[in-house]
Amino acid sequence: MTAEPLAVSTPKSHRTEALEERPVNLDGFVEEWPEVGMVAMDSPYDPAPSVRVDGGVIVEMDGRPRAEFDFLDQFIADHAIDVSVTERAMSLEPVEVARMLVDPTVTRSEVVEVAGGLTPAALLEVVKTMNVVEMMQALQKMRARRTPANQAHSTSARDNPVQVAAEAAEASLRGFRELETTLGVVRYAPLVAIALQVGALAGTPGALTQCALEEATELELGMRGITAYAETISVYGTEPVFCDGDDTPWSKAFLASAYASRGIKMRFTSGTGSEVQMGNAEGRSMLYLEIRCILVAKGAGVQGLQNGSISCIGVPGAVPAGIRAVLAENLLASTADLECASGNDQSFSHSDMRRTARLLPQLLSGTDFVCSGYSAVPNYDNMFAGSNLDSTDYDDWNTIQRDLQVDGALRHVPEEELLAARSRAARALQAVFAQLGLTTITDKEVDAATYAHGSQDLPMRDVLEDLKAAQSVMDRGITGLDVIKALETSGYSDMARTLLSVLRHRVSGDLLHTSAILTSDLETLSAVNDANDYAGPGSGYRPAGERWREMKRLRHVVSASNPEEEIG
Amino acid sequence: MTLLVGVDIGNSTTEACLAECGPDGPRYLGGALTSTSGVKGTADNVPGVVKVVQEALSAAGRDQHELAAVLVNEATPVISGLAMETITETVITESTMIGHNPDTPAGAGLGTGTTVAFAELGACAPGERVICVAGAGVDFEDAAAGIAAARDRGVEVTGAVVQADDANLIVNRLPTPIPVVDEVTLVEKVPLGMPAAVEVAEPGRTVRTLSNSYGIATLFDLDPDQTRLVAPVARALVGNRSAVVVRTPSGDVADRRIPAGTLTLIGEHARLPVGVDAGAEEIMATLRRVTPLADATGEAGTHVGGMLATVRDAMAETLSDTGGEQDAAIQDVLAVDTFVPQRVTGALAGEFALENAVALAAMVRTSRAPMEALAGQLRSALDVDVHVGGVEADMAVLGALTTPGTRRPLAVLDLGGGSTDAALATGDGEVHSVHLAGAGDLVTKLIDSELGLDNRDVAEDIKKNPLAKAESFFHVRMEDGTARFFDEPLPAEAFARVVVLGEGGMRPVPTRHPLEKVRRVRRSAKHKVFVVNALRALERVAPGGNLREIGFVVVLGGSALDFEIPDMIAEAVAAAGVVCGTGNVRGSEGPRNAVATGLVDEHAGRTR
Amino acid sequence: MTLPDQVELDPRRDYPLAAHRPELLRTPTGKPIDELTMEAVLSGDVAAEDLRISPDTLRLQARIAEQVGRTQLARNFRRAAELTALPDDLVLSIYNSLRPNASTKQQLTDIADRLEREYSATLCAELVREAADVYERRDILA
Amino acid sequence: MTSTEARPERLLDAVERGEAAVGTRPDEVVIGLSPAFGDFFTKTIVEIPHAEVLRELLAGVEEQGVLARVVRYRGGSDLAVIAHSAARLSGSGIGVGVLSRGTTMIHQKDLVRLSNLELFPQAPLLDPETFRKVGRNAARYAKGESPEPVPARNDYMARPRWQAKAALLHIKETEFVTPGAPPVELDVRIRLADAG
Repeated sequence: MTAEPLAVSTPKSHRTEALEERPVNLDGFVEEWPEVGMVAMDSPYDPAPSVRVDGGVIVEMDGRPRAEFDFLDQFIADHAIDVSVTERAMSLEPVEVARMLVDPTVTRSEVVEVAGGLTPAALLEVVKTMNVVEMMQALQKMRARRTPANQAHSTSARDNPVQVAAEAAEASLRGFRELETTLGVVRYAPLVAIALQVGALAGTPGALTQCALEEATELELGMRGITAYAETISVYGTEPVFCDGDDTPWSKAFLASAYASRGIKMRFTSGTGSEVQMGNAEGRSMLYLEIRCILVAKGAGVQGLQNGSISCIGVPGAVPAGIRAVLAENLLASTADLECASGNDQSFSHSDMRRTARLLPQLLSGTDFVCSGYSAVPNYDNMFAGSNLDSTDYDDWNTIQRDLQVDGALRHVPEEELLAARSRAARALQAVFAQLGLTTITDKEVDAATYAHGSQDLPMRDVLEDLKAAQSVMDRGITGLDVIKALETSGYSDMARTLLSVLRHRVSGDLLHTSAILTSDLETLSAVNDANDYAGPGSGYRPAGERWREMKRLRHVVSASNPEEEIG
Repeated sequence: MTLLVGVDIGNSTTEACLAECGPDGPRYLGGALTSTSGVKGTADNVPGVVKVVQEALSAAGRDQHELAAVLVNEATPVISGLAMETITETVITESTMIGHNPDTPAGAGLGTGTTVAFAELGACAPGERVICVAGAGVDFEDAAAGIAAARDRGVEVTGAVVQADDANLIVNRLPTPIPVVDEVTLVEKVPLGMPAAVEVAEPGRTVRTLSNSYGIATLFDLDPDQTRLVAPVARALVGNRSAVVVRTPSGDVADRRIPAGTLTLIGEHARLPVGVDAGAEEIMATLRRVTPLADATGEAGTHVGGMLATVRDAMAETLSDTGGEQDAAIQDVLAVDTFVPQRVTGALAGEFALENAVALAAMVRTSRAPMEALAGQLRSALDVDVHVGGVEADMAVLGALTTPGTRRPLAVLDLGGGSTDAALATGDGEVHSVHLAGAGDLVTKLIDSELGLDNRDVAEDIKKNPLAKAESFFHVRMEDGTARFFDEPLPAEAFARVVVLGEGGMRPVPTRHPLEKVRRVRRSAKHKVFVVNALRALERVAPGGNLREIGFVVVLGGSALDFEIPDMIAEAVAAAGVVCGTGNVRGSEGPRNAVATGLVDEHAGRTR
Repeated sequence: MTLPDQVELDPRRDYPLAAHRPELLRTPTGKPIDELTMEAVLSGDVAAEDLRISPDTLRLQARIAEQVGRTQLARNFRRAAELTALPDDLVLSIYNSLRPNASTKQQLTDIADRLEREYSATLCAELVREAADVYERRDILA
Repeated sequence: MTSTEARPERLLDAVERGEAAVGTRPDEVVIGLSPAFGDFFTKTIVEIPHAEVLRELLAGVEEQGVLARVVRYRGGSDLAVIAHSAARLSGSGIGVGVLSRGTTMIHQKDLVRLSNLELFPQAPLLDPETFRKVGRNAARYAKGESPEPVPARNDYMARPRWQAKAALLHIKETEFVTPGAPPVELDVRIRLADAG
């Protein structure tokens, strides 16, 4: 903080006045302050890369001898870095590794192997040599799964299960392969989690669901087969902040094994800016600390990571090159061979132009989940505190996909199909609640949920009765099996079969592999059987055939054969 | 030996009683309980019944194929509804008075003078007696300085009315205190240039002059006719710690009755209208005049009319599923007087008055239930014989008689959520039964509205649990005055609050009402519904309406588990020499499982 | 049944196992995965315990992960295989013990011993012992 | 934050009076200021002068007929620590902690530090009226009443606007921490700027 702050003056010209009115000026921007870590990725205080191996053990890393390792250093040195390649990998110049990342003729697995030997400081040096276009070029190769996908937030400001069911149906029909919910009133969780699951079944089959809660309840809903995966397992880049979060790399690694032991897919969460936000960045840049998080995730053996600043996006968003750093963290998660759910999931800017610019790197490169939470409801209903995109942005998204022929994993769906799915979801939930002896859902509510845009369009629920029912779900030990039976007995056989199939995948463990999703045919698609094979122009994933035909559809497209009409 | 299970499908719970029947009568093996799925008496009940049967079997370690038959009661659907109409409103005209009782008025005493805006104080002449009125945006330091300066000039500022919560802040900064009433949100509506009085009492005391009609008459020099007119103002200020009265040409405080529509009660011989605003007593008296009730309708466009129509429609819909003849007449109503906190019309400080209201419960019960459809589906779901039989009331009596220490004549009182049912078994085995509107749900509604909670979850919590006040992090004062200590600190959100002590632990009640008030409202709501209905029900089944003819009253149903309702009822009927208590079915089940037990008992008796 | 380490596995041919090698997959109760049918669910022959993963399956998946070069993921699957034997509340309580400033060194050592002795969970025990050492050095023991 | 517009400028004079002692009066609330409050920093994240913040907190307490003492916490910049320390110095056991950027918390001495009675985490949404209500509620807790918690407000667009500035303010405040230094008693005078 050297510069004198400029005196704030009232606008003088009409031009200035017009510019002052622009929404971008409602966003906050701050000067860099590298001494305390308020800097995106280019700090004189980040350590210089180094490594020394003795007897198969890393005894020095990034200038620190083993005796002085903090717990992240030690976990990374002992669990994340491949000791057999580290000295060779560290002998490469950062720019050489960067070139390997960009060069389509170097295969993804070659890069993964070399990167597996790099220390956090070395990985930072590599991405520091890259501009955003180079990073995007690298990301389209390094993404683990060949086919990109997308994740939705399906929440309700009133925790209304009927709304959540209808929204889940629409979201899965529009193409989301993972649906995430959370609550305003936590006690509502069991009902809303069931609603999310049932609703997802009424759209395109195979969308996996999760309910973000504190660890014990989240794990319990998962173990009961009411939810299918988990994500809100946070890790941090400095020891004091990790401890403030009441965890260590070892406790999180144990939790990762706990989820896998129940056959449940899981990924960690981290992001740039959290440490400086908590005032404990130890004078390191945001990206350096995030790289430590990525390597902790890798060392813990978890299959994936949600990163891209996430809930701290206002911090990198306010400093120079912050959004470049956010792209770099997504790239490095992919380079660490992890599934990457790449942010774009929190309210980011007042400016639509800036919202889009922040999105494009992930959308154009393609990631395992372009948004780790596209709000499938209007942002006022978003219980994750708002997302970068919401349900009013669908048509823009679909148009950008079509303009650039880039697959953002969503599609335009004619209204009749959406309404049919929403209605069926609400009806099925009505039947499941009745079968399980939970609260009543009226026909009026089914109707309202079908046509609603948000929770304000739905009648109020009897919260007391709902909360009692939610408690009874827990007390009576209701599981996914009970939901299957309820669906089957009420005549929703196809949905019952889909859910059984989803739960059966838990026995096979196929979904535990990196970047696993279920296709609409309920086949597992992961980085094992759908490994990214990008090798330059003409290779890798490109939307074509039926998928490209689907992407060409929009709400309004003038018919070529009869320009007085629009094609459906 | 045959293995039987009796199943009672109730409005909210489904209960099972498993027994082995041999030549020596039934041997009870256990029971189970679950929530009823769907509206009682419809095919939607099947999942609940299947569940409860399986649970009872597995608890007793028996297998489904051993089961000889399932006995189901004749479960007639009951649908009930609740509505509330506010029937009075308080209207203040010409901003005559302010009686909102702010938490912290300041400067005890009485001041009189002409109302003058704070900005005009400088223009007042020495010797003038004035009441200063300070609006929004006047800072407390400026207000104090302005008043002090005017007094220095000899202007007699004797009191003040201010918009912000600033009374103490102003008085603390004056050389000599004057009474100040604060938090008057609409202070700009106080008429200026009018004679007025401001009174503030010492903490813990209430105003004496402005709550007394003759006090006001003395201050404003009123004649007897004028005094008569201000009497409602004085009455409205009783009990307040602070008050303001402004004398305006035709200022008034009126207590108006709001037309709330008409309720038409249709008996077998008579059809009597009664205005809802006549109050509960009049409604119930009219009901007695038409008894037995055949139906009731309410005026369209009123809450009561809407509620009665909804109840009837819901029943019609339930019955239409079965193709049965539609038979949806209102069978009973219960009217209860209650209070609802309402904003006073014309008030300057957002005053609330406790307005009179009438709460009405109504119920429909049909004699024809789609039981055959239910039995058919049950048969295929469980693959076992299903017998529908036994009038619910008869079965309840049989079950209640397994309570140790009872004999005929015996009455059961089943206190449910939507209805209160009673049945009497006379010495000769005959059973009379009656079903009345109003039960647990109405109590919840009364608590909710009288405390202004607008949260049924909290109201239900208050209904079910004793109260306490968390006086520190390590102890609470229970509602009976005893202290209870804790080793672990209480949760932060409980600190300094009235809490309920429920099964799930301690939960704070989000209200500013003191514990005593909450308790009083809770007990009076229970009294108005359950004690009144218990007496009404027992009188209806008792021979000649004489309670003394009933020997024993056994209280059953969910509300029988309440911590105080059974005692309240016992106390009410004790005068008639009736033994009354909570049932203990089969000596072990408490007030639960009576009908299920009765079903088994009756079946065993018939086969023997 | 053959041990998971003896089965021939080729990720390209055999993954996903549910589609290509269902005969290898059994529930923890020993049912073949193909028996998890709707009919079985409706007749009550499938319980919640049947919808869990077995230790053998986790070890098969660990081998697939190893063959595609994901050593850490494989190791996680092998630790998970050990944890399948632990009841849910014990899993959660060990997790809580591993939080910072939550346990003494002795408590962590006892947990590791118990994991090894009662559940033959040697990999998990190793993780807990390692944590105990690091926590001591970094001063985050209770 | 329109409410600040018409206010005359006020200045905060705070004179240190030695190490703060535990109070004995049951009718007091202690207000704990962060290390740089009214010192290096003069206003909150939304530019409400610290003199106004403290004046409103004190007025809220005084209006309830309760006494207030003001201390400066020097040993840390963590809000929970500051508020809890104030509560432990308070004769009533009730304390208020306030950070330079405006984030505020009501605490009680017997609570664990990480808990609180009321927390106002979104500094950009705290206006003078809210500070008055915080003071009022703290005083009511001290009197053993059951105040309704001051309604929490939320705005999801606060993140893009304020998140980074809040982090900067926090870090800067932390630079003024004197590790291990005990809290000191403050004599506080708030006066109009033009009154000298």
